[in-house]
Amino acid sequence: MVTVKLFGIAKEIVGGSTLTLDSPVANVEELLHYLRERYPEFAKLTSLLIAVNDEYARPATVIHDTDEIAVIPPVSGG
Amino acid sequence: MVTVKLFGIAKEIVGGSTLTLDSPVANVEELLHYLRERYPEFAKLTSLLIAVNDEYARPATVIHDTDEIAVIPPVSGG
Amino acid sequence: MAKPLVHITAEPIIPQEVIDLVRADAAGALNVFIGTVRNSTQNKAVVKLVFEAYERMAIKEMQKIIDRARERWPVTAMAIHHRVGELGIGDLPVVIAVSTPHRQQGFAACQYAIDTLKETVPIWKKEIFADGEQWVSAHP
Amino acid sequence: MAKPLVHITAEPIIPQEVIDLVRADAAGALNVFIGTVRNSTQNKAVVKLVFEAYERMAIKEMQKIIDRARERWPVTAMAIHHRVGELGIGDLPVVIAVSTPHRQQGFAACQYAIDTLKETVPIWKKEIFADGEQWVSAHP
Repeated sequence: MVTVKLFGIAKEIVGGSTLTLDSPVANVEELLHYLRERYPEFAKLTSLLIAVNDEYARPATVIHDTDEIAVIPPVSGG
Repeated sequence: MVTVKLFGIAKEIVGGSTLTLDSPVANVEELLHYLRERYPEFAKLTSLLIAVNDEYARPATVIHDTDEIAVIPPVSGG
Repeated sequence: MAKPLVHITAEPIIPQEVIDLVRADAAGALNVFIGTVRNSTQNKAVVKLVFEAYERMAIKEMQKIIDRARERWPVTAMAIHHRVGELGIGDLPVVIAVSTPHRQQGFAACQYAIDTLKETVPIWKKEIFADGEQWVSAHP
Repeated sequence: MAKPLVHITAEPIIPQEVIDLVRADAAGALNVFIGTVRNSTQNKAVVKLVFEAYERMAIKEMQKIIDRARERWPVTAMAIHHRVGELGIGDLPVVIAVSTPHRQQGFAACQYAIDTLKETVPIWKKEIFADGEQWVSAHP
């Protein structure tokens, strides 16, 4: 199963700094769908992106169990 | 007689840091004329301005013996 | 020991140290942007800020900013330091320093760096008020 | 003792000191421009620079830059320090620091300040080469 890292408001929405999915996701689009379905608060954010192995990923990017996956809510550094 | 302060290349053109004029000048325009006539090198500069009492002066600005007069060749600070 | 050009730290950032990292004999200009924690936002008093980073990815994205700035301007050197953790009023979340042969290039590269950092680098800021808190930019 | 906001000095300028003069709780951005002595100009190796100022007038013109910047942007504080005398490669002729509520204002005010300084402030720079010297901008 895939485990995703959570940051910022994503951590608060889920209630933890990592989340292990309870059903498989094939790609980034499915992961976003999974997150928005289980945690409706994600749908209210200005944006929601997924990083795969430290790089911003497209919806079609395939997710493997060994990838490092992170949920990237709207950034606000600086 | 009026004494003018000289800076930068103006100091080198005249050969001193102040110059006491040997004939009266009524205004800035006359002073510039005086300088360009006695020291033709002034005519070759990119610009030549006169400050009267620490302020850039126009050609018509009247010069009094008590004024502090300075010759301002092209500035290049920074 | 000199700090790296790209750095995320929980310690206070000292602008002079970041400046010294990019000084170079071939440069005629050195531009610096320093973010500072304001005492208010949208007319609301700020108590403190909390910054959180996805550090490994943030470092990569900060390095990309330097690489892209180099493609666009003749950057002699650029450093980007970002702080994480709790910051009080007047503290410095970010310091960017860039040296270039001429100043126009430096202004452009420095502005590009901070504008892009705020768009792409995975760092998050939470504003703490007397009566609540919010993750900046999270909601429309 | 803190130095004045507008300052001409024969001593080395320390950027951190100028930065600290403009830090303010109401500011969210701090922009700094540092002029540095390049090792070459127009492909000619520079040995050193000599700066000379009409100090009293230069101070007045530098203060005017701050006053005019304040009319155009919401400047929280601005400091302009300029060095005079002999400077070697890597030395800092000028440091300008400005704090503003937001960063765009700071970039604009800082650029305005250095651009205007180079046009209006009575300070002169002579470049010393191995085989000669010249007053910068003196001749077309």
